[in-house]
Amino acid sequence: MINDKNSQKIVDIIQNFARQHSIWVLAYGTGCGAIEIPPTMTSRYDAERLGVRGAATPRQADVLLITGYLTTKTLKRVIRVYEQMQDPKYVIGFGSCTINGGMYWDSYNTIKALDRYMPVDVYINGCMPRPESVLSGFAKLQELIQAGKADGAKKYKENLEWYRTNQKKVIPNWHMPEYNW
Amino acid sequence: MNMIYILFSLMFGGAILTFLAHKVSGLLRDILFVLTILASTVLFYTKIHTGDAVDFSISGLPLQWGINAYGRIFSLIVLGLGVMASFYSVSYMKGKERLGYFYFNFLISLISMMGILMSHDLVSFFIFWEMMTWSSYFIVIYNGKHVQRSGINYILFSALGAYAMLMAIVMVYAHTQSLMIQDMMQAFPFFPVAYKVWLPILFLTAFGVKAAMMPLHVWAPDAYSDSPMAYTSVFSGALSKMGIYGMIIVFVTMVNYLPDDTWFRETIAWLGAITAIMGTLWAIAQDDARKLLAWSSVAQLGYIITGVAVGTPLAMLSALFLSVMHALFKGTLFMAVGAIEKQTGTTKFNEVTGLIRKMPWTFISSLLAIIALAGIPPLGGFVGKWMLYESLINSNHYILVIAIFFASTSAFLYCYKFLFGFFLGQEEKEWEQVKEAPALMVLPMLIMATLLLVFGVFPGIVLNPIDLGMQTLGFSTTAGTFWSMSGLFNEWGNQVMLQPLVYAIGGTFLFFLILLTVKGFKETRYVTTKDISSSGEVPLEHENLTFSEGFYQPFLRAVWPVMKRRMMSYYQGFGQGMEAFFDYLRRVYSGNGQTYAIYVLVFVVILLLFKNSLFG
Amino acid sequence: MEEIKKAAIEKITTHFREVTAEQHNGNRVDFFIGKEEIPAILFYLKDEMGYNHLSHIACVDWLEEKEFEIVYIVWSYTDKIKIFVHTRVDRENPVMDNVDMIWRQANTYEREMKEMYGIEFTGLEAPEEFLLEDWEGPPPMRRDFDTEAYAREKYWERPGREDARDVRETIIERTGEELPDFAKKYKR
Amino acid sequence: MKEILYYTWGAIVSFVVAFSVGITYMGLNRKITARVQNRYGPPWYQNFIDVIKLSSKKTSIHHGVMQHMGPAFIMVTSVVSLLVIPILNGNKFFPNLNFQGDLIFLLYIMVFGPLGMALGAGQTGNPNSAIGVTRGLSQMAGFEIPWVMALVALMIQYKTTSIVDLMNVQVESGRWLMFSSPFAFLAAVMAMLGMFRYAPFDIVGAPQELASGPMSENGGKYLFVMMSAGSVFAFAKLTLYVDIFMGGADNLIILVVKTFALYLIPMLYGITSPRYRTEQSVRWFWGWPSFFGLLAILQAALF
Repeated sequence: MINDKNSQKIVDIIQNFARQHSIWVLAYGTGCGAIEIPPTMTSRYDAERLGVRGAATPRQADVLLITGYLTTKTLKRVIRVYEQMQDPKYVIGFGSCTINGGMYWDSYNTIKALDRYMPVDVYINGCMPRPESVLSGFAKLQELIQAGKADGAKKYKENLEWYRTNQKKVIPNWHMPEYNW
Repeated sequence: MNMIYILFSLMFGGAILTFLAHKVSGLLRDILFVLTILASTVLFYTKIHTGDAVDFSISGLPLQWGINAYGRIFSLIVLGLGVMASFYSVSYMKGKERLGYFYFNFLISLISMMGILMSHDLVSFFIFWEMMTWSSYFIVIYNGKHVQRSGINYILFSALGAYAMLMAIVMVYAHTQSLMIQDMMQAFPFFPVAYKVWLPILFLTAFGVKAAMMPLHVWAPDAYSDSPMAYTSVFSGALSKMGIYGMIIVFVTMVNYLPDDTWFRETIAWLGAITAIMGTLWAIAQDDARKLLAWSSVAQLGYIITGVAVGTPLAMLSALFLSVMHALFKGTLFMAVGAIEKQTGTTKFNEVTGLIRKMPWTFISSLLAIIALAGIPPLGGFVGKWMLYESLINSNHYILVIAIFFASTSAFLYCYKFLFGFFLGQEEKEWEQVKEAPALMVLPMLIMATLLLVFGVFPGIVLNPIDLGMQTLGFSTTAGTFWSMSGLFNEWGNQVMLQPLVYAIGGTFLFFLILLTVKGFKETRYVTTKDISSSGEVPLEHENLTFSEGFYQPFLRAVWPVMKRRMMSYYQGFGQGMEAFFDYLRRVYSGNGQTYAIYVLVFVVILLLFKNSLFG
Repeated sequence: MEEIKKAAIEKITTHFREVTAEQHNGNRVDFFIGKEEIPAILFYLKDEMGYNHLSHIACVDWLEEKEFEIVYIVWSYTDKIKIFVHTRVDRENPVMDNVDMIWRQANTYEREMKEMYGIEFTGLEAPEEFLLEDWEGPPPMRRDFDTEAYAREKYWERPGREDARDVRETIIERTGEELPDFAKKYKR
Repeated sequence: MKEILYYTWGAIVSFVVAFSVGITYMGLNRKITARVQNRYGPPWYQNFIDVIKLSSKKTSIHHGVMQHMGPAFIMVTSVVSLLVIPILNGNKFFPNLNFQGDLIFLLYIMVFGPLGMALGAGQTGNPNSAIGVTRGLSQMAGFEIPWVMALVALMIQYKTTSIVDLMNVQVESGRWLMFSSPFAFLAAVMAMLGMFRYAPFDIVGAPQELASGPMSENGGKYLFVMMSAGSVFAFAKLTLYVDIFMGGADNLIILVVKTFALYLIPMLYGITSPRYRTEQSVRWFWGWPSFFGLLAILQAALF
């Protein structure tokens, strides 16, 4: 029954709807952006009405929210966390530091473009982005999920070699469990 | 020649032959050891029937050995556990020293337990009792100098018990001029009141020591944990049950006839409950598996004592059923600890973790045993607990049932600690080479664990013999009364409810297990225990993140007011006080002749002064 | 306050010969001393004068003078005085005695300085990596380390920022402020 | 054979009912919490979406057999308690396996699942899981005391250990046990606060310090089964309370009304409370709730 094309379509619609409206966020609070998450979640902006909710561990999370600059030391952990998340998973880059390095453009240990190392589905720019922009970022992600275009995880899986080369360039001492989905 | 003689000569002969064979060859000794127990078990169950008895006399004392249905319940424990433990110990003790000594004492303690069950007179009962004490004492101190202290504790308390029993026997003999237990039972209602009160107290002291009843339990944790694990399964599983065996006789024959017996029953029942609570709390605080299980044994015996003391037919039934179950699960658990000790060399929770994939069979058997210990359906422990609660509620023991329930709930804490400490947690590189224990050690555990499951689903298998035994003790048959009508165990063995519930449990479990397995089968993958979500940090190979220090610190902080007073310190205080007192008394014997002369003079003067009142 | 400061200076100068003192406003006193005397003076400050609290150990890179300046800042709870003890070490061969037997927490600062400036502390405990993980370049806080060039070489840069103005240029334009000499190097 | 089918049917129907009601309650909990915090909050069906999303997760990981079986263990508890607890008066529509002594059976089967899940959590090797489990077990040792006291009071007063008997008592006398044994009800409700693990007793899975505790390594299908089991179990517990103290229910609507009224207690208490440490919560349960339990026993013994 599942193999039938039409019913598969219906299942897909339902699943996409569920994925769209239930977004469990693992806020990886790097940099200064972490302070923008509490107002986003609490009474004033209330992200929970969009189905956005905090997840405590990567195993339960759908979205990895990277809130600011990433030093190479942190990048290693973030990659690790990303690989521990379960499919389907999405990444939101938050703040200009993740886009082009922001004010840390000449720092000796801060990466300047997150999407070289991880597949980013949505970028939210600004330094810092206000909660409104965070919410619009979530809305954009929902749009992408609905359209089936939020396929960062698939990209990561297919181009793992390329990502690994980039990652290993900035992280010389690579001792991590293999990621072989 | 009577079969009972043959049984005892077979066992004694086997023991001596095993001891001698040790000098010849290790293999011969092992074979003889196992064969002795196997042969006597077969002989006991095929040739000796309920009601068999032999009369004989030694220098004019008429003695009688025989077996009744009540003794048979306990012979089930002794011989069953004996057979399992014998196979186990052959493998466990391999390569250790003084094995002739160990096997000899092992066999002697089995013989003496059988002797206790088969003695129909108080003299042979006492002799076998002492044999049991001494043989087990010799095994407790088998491990060398560092366990001397536990051995001394054990033998001191046992001696206290033995004196109490001896005194009681003399009292009985003085009054009835007979040493038969049967005569004592019949004569008891006609004893003077002082006898009626003191006899049970004396006997209960003797039996309470063996059953590790509060406040006579202080020897038990040390002695259980310090003897070799192969014997501890028998020690805790069967030998402690001899105390229960005696206790039940005391309660059935004596306490029933006490003028106003409620205080007596209540006191012992409460002692049992306090034993259960304190044993549980102390078990939670332990960091060594052997100590944990030892305290847990004390706690479990507390339930049984409560059941015995409450004394309604259902309570008695539950106490006997729990005795059998306790022998099974505690035997399994001690054997599992022994297996781990053999394979890794340690029994501390914080030293060894993550053995589940290395020792799967040990894990499965200890899992089943732990579920039974915790009293979770569908395993055997639940049936016993259920009957205990029912009986307590039906006999209006409000607070007692809560005390028992508290002990039983808190038991989950140490149950989890046991399983988690050894088998779960992160797999360590240090224990990568650990292999499953030898088949001879695993098989007995597995058999006993399976029996727990079988007895949990078909409790009638055990309840029927127990019911027969209780009829010997004067209870009317319990089949067909309220509790068997309850729907849980209707008509022993043909349960109405328990089996559907077991099917429901099994069915649901299987259904969801299959669901979990089939759903996304290809996309499910096993990851090592190092691959955990700890903020993206990868633990290095030598880093072990397992949580094993201070496991129940918050809980222990909450119960600490109860635990800070230890019984042992009272005994130590008592001992020091006695030492000081005798030290003071010693001054009387100054060694000076003139002082002694003054003593004699004073004595004569006192005699003269009170001549009239003393001799008049 | 002034008396206490005077007394402290007097005590130190009589006790240690090659020390120069410098008074500042407020509760601060500076001493300049050779690097061999550092443990001695810190011991003296702690044990004899009650400067129990080590606030900080700082390092200044005097590139032009080819020296590192290490500053120990200690504080007395009773006197309420901050004492700065300055010393200089050779930049080519920066070796220093470690003082974690006086204050255990000195270890943290020393490890940081070892990583960031490359100063070797004799007998430093736990010498594995501290803040920088897998660092392969030169000590990054040294002034001759060109962080921009390093970042450009190591981290991929998103194109499109080349014509973006430096925030400092905006400041100069707006306020007419002159950039200090050392900062001119970084001007785009 | 016919009987097995009959009970299986009952199990499936009651499971579906319990699942939907339980999940709705969880969603309403989130909504009401949001309203109390002056937020708009998620829609009431949010937890349905969450469950569907969890079930549609493509990949999942496990650390070994015990973790794989953990959710199945906890499901056993939920389903078997549903089977044993009578859902409606007179077993209409939902055939149940209730029997004399089922209260004691329930007390023990209720820990079967948590213990199995605890074993699964232990196998993950995550220290947070084990810490959460020890906290959960300690807290359980706390709240079981007033809960058992309340039950023992009722059992002694009515000389029965069967839920159906207790329900019949209420139906015959026309008085809910909630009113005739108020202290037992108080103790039991206070114990219920711990059973639901909402604040102030949510230290078990405190996300801020333990990363959701025992569940921190479970995702995807495992979390899906656990969440479903949790909601089913929540409904089962509420039904048990309604059966014992509120006279059961004649039809589903009354049952839903009664259970929701009961559910409001832990929910509202939780929204307005901070969090207790483990030993604090254990001592809390051994304080006033146990005192009320003792009063209940006194009442049962004296009157």
